[in-house]
Amino acid sequence: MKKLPLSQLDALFAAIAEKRRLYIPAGEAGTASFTPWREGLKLTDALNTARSAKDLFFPQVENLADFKVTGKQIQVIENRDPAEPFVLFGVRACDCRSFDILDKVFLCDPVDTYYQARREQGTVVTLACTEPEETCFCTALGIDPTDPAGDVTAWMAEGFLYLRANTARGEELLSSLPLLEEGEKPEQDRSVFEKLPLRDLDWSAFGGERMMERFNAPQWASLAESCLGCGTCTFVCPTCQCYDIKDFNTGGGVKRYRCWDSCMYSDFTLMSAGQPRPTQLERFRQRFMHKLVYYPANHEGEFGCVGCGRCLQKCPISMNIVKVARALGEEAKP
Amino acid sequence: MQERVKAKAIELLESGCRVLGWKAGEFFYDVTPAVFTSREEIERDFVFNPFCGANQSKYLIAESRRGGRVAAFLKPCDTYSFQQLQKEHRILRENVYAVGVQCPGMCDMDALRAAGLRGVTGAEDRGEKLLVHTLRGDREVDRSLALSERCRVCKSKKLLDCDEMIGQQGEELVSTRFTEVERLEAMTPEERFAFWRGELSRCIRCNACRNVCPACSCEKCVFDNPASGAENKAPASSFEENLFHIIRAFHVAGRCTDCGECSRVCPQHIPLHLLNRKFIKDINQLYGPYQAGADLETRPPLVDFQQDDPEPSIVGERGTNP
Amino acid sequence: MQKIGVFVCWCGSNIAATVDVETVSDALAREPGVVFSTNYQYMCSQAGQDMIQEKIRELGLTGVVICSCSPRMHEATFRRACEKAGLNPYLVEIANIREQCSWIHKDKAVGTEKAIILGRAAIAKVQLNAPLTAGESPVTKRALVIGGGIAGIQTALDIAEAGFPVDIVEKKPTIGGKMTQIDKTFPTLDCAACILTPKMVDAAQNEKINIISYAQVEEVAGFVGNFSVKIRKRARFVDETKCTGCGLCTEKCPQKNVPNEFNQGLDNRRAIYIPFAQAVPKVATIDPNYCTMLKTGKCGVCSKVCTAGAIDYRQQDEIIQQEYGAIVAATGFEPISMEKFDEFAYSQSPDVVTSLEFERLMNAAGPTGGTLLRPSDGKHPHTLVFVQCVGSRCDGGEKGKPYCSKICCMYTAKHAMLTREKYPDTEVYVFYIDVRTPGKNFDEFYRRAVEEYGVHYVKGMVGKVAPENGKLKVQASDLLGGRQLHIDADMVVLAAAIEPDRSARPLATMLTASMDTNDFFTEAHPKLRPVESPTAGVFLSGACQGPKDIPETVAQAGAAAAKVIGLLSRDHLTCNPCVAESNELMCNGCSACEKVCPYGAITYIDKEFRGPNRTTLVRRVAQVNPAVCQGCGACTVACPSGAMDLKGFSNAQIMAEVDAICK
Amino acid sequence: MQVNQEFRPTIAAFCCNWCSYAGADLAGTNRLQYPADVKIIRIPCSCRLNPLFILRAFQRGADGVILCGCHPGDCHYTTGNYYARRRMTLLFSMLDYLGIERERTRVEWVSAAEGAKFAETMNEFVSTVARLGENRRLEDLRCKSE
Repeated sequence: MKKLPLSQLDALFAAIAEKRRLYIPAGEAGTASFTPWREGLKLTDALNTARSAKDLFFPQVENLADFKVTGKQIQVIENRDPAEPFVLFGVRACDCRSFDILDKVFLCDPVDTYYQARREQGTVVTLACTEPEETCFCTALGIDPTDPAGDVTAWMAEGFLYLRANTARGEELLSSLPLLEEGEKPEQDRSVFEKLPLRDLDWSAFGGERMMERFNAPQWASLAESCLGCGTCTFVCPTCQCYDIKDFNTGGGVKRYRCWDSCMYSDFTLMSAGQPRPTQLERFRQRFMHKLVYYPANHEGEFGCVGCGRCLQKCPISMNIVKVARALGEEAKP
Repeated sequence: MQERVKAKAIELLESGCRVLGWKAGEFFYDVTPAVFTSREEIERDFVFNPFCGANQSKYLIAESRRGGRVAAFLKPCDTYSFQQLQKEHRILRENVYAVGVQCPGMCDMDALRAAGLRGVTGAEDRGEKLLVHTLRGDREVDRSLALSERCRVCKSKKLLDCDEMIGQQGEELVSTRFTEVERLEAMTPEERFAFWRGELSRCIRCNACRNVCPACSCEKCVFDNPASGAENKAPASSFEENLFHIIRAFHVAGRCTDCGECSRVCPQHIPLHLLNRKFIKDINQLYGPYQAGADLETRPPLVDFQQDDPEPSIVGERGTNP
Repeated sequence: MQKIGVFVCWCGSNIAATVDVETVSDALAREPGVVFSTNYQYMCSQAGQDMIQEKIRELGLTGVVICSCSPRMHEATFRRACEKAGLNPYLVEIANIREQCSWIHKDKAVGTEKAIILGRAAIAKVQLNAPLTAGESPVTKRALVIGGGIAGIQTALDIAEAGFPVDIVEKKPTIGGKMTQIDKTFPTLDCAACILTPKMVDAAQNEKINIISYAQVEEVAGFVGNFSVKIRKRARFVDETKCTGCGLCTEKCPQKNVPNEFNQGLDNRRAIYIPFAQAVPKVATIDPNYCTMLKTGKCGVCSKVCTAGAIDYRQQDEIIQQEYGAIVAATGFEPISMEKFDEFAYSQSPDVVTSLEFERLMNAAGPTGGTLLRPSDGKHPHTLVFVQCVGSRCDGGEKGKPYCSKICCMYTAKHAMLTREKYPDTEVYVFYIDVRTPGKNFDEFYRRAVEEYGVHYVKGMVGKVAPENGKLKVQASDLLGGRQLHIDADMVVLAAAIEPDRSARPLATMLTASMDTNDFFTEAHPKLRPVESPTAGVFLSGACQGPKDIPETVAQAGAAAAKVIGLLSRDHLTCNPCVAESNELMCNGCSACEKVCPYGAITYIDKEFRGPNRTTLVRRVAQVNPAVCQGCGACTVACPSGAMDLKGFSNAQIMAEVDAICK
Repeated sequence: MQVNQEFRPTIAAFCCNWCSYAGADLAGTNRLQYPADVKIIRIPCSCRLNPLFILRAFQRGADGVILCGCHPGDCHYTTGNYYARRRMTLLFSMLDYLGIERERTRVEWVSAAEGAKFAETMNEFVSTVARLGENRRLEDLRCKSE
């Protein structure tokens, strides 16, 4: 394990940024985001960014191809945003777990090469949590916020930054950096995590097993009734992975891009034959069924939620996965 | 207040109404709008606390068309939206039993978080104070600290068009709500441009502002409609800065009651209300005071005119600080 | 797939001199969707049109773009030509490369480049053009004239003359209007009754004209060619078909103290009355506010004396529902109330009268039998003061009207002249701001009053009138003489401003016809369409459109009739196909479009829609009546959802042009 | 400010069919010159101009947008330009508030008889916009042709 006085954090960042782009969580609580590091940029004091770290691998908008029209000729131009090596510092345990979930979707056959390119170029430095929010429930999903995964795990304690490489890529990063000394991190006080109000969420009613029972649960109607159909939950969610492909007519051609879609939107998976989920109830249900039933059914019981709590904080009407879990979980109890 | 509202909810339910109210959540603050149809539900889940700030009038568009009567608890500012939506024939008034609830200002979790409170697991309403429970122990804070922006500059405590009231009827207030608009107007164009670029470029086009807005209740939004030619689904390039938010504000100009929901729900904390307030301020100055939703009769300023209205060149003539 | 033909016109050298037409047609040939592009010397010539038609037939063109002069010049020509070749005329677009390009640029390269861009914009638009068909709506061949004054009578007579049935709705018991109250007319001084009453009789006897008196319009639905009108005919408690107009009842009625409105309340009539001897219809009417029988059930004298048995105390209001093709508003005017002009002591002294009252005092059929006597003591007045512009041309408008009432200068001159003629022993003063006499023989008339009749015209306003010892102390300024005048007058006559009849405002609402701030009806165009309302099928006759004298009123009445005849002589109306259209699936029913529509073309219906999962939902949605819509597009911008769009100038079409231009 | 001699602005001019479009035609008939940068789009009435079209023009690379309509009181449809006037006043004020150069937008009432005024207005507007330079604040980079 390496260590570095926190007073030298800026120097460390500068050293990383010398060779590759470095993103760190910066900004005020509520709007903090992963921001390209520049001289003087400070780490946010917020626990987490408003949008998740998935943006760096799966950005909200991404160019796919251009079609240039000259007279009656159409030329297809590959227009991939170039992937360059980068380091993502300060990813929390929850967001880090979300990469595993996204990998299972985008890196399985057929591989999403746009995602893959970024994934291969990115080195993830996670940061252990010490001050959780009341909305945190990663522990209820088997994640240890004090010992996150990633290529490198970082801890901040007693004036030092401790770093541990978990992968070859992590080793490579650490070995390239100056200023680091050997050191062991002190034992962390975990008592605050024991006080988290959502730590004991019961997920036993979910998983791939009881699909139709959950699908037909009567509770969906009252859960969905006040949903506004905005995309906030999906856009702040680290594991939402749906996208749409759109064409933008520039006048001189077409720019084809993909962008995040939201199952909350009325045109979600709209096809020429119509909308397979015509009501908000069905779209609302889709979101939670996907995370809590379909995804586990396809991925050995792993849930599509990492307990980051963003949807709890951001939903305009305070409807969220925890309330869904409670309502449907209650039902399932004998 | 909680007990009176709850008792009224039960009474109205038993008189045959469905009741639009608030359902308790995990914490004190995460209440969800809900329609109650049984006494058990109300007794178990119904809450009315300082965090019940969302404007529920928009739900009445659908609820008033569902058959039967629906009862709703509306704060003064909600009643303006309620009346505006009637004016636009969206809410069927005869199917709504409106209970006006006088309001001391509503709290906002984001305001508490901005005040540095973290890990808030609960709170107790103690009148002027709020006792906040956190993961690291309890803290007592002034209720004013927790008030949302719109409540700090509340424009009216008047309850409009209610079938009944809980609490006293209030008055229109002298509000300082245009101060921030004035501050921006006083800037140079470059500063204003930088300010708005900074704010609007955070937009993730989640549409929360639009979907929560009572005025934005179009059957189909132009920005969602591929046939409109103006559709744009994602924050690609500068579409939100240059089109979406300007047109959205324009579409609700003269109809926006300044309820402030757009800013409340924005996950990126963009002060969208400052766009709407600019229109309101301009309308008041150029065409005479107008408050959307204040009555059912007055023609909204954008579907009205006077022969001697000022010319558009007034924008240049009056300078940056009108 | 679109097959667009582009035809670039040289217009001789008008275009070709500053636009390289060859380059333009070549460049446009390469645009998406274009299958043919050429240029020609005179595209509008027969040879040019033949070429367009030939290419439409040969290539099966789906759209045509003509780069030529302004569409205001030849759009119709080219549309017709294309239509003859089987292409819908609305699939033709014009790129204006003459007036808006070749003629305003000198540099050929610049002109050519711009012409290409304008051509591209037209191509982009025509790609989105839809074939439009002008709809037709039938015309009900019957006209309604609202108001039975000289304006309404003349309009009705002229329409009837052309063979169309016409109804006159008059709110008073008789037609005739204000002109019946007038004694002599300027500038000829012929007797008003002598020229009006024969017209009233003509109207009554014309079998095409149906007079519905003592009645008011209650509801108007429909649109041009197809109005449906509900008329309330008030109970007059006398059977019109039986009453012979003998007048016996009006002599026997014991209720004698009813102010006689025909004489401006200067004398009294009975509770059952015929307004005046030449009334049309000449039937009695019971005034329910004064009739003892109707109020208390005790009396019945009229019933007893009526040999025709026409009295019917139980008569009810009658509702008449009728269809019309055209409606003429001829609601006329009334003098404004003198309430706010206390400086003239109108309410303090009966000897201060309005001009219309003076008119009755001078009239042989009036309360004094035509002898000028002071209302207060019935004595002959020796000094008369006429005050002009009372309530006219008032700035600020709180007290009076901002406009000039137009007729006062002339009738005051008439009154002054008549007074001096009949009573040479009188002194007559006229106080004026300006004397306005812009009419045929008007100025001569005024000068006769001054020069031949010795009327004292004083430029200046009367400041105060104070009744004192049977006299009226008039305090006034003489602006030209630069002095204050004090006149002891016997009578003061106020030339009260005129305003639209009070019934006009609610009527305008029913007709969705627009009004100005003074409640005069607005014309469709102040210069070019002065007798039409902007609402199609509604026409304006007389003073309801603005202050007018009799000849002007009659002229306008005739003009309105001509417009009505033009409309009614058609079996069908062809509608402008470039009208607004509401997409019901997107309509919110919010009424914004309806509010900005100047024509009342938008109505709402509750319509059932299929929702998801076999549900249904009733929503309020806008509907545009294509026969009424004129295609301005105000509604399309008021509509936030874009449900309202304009055919021929759709959102998508305009944005396509924008894109092409800004590319 | 440095004036770029080479810069030619793109101007979209929306003209109502009855007055201003005819006024533009009259300018042409009288051979009154104004820069080719102005491209006219014919609309039935000034009230047909949706603010969306203006922003669209800027998005697509317009440097200035001008609306011409009948003089207030002379609208062919009686009231259209009154509505247009309110809409444009508020929109322009909003653009100003957002820091967009207010000289890039303009409304001018031009009758069918005012060919000279039309040409004059366009000359003046083009030079004003040319002085401001390229519209960078409202453009959409996707529409930049390379």
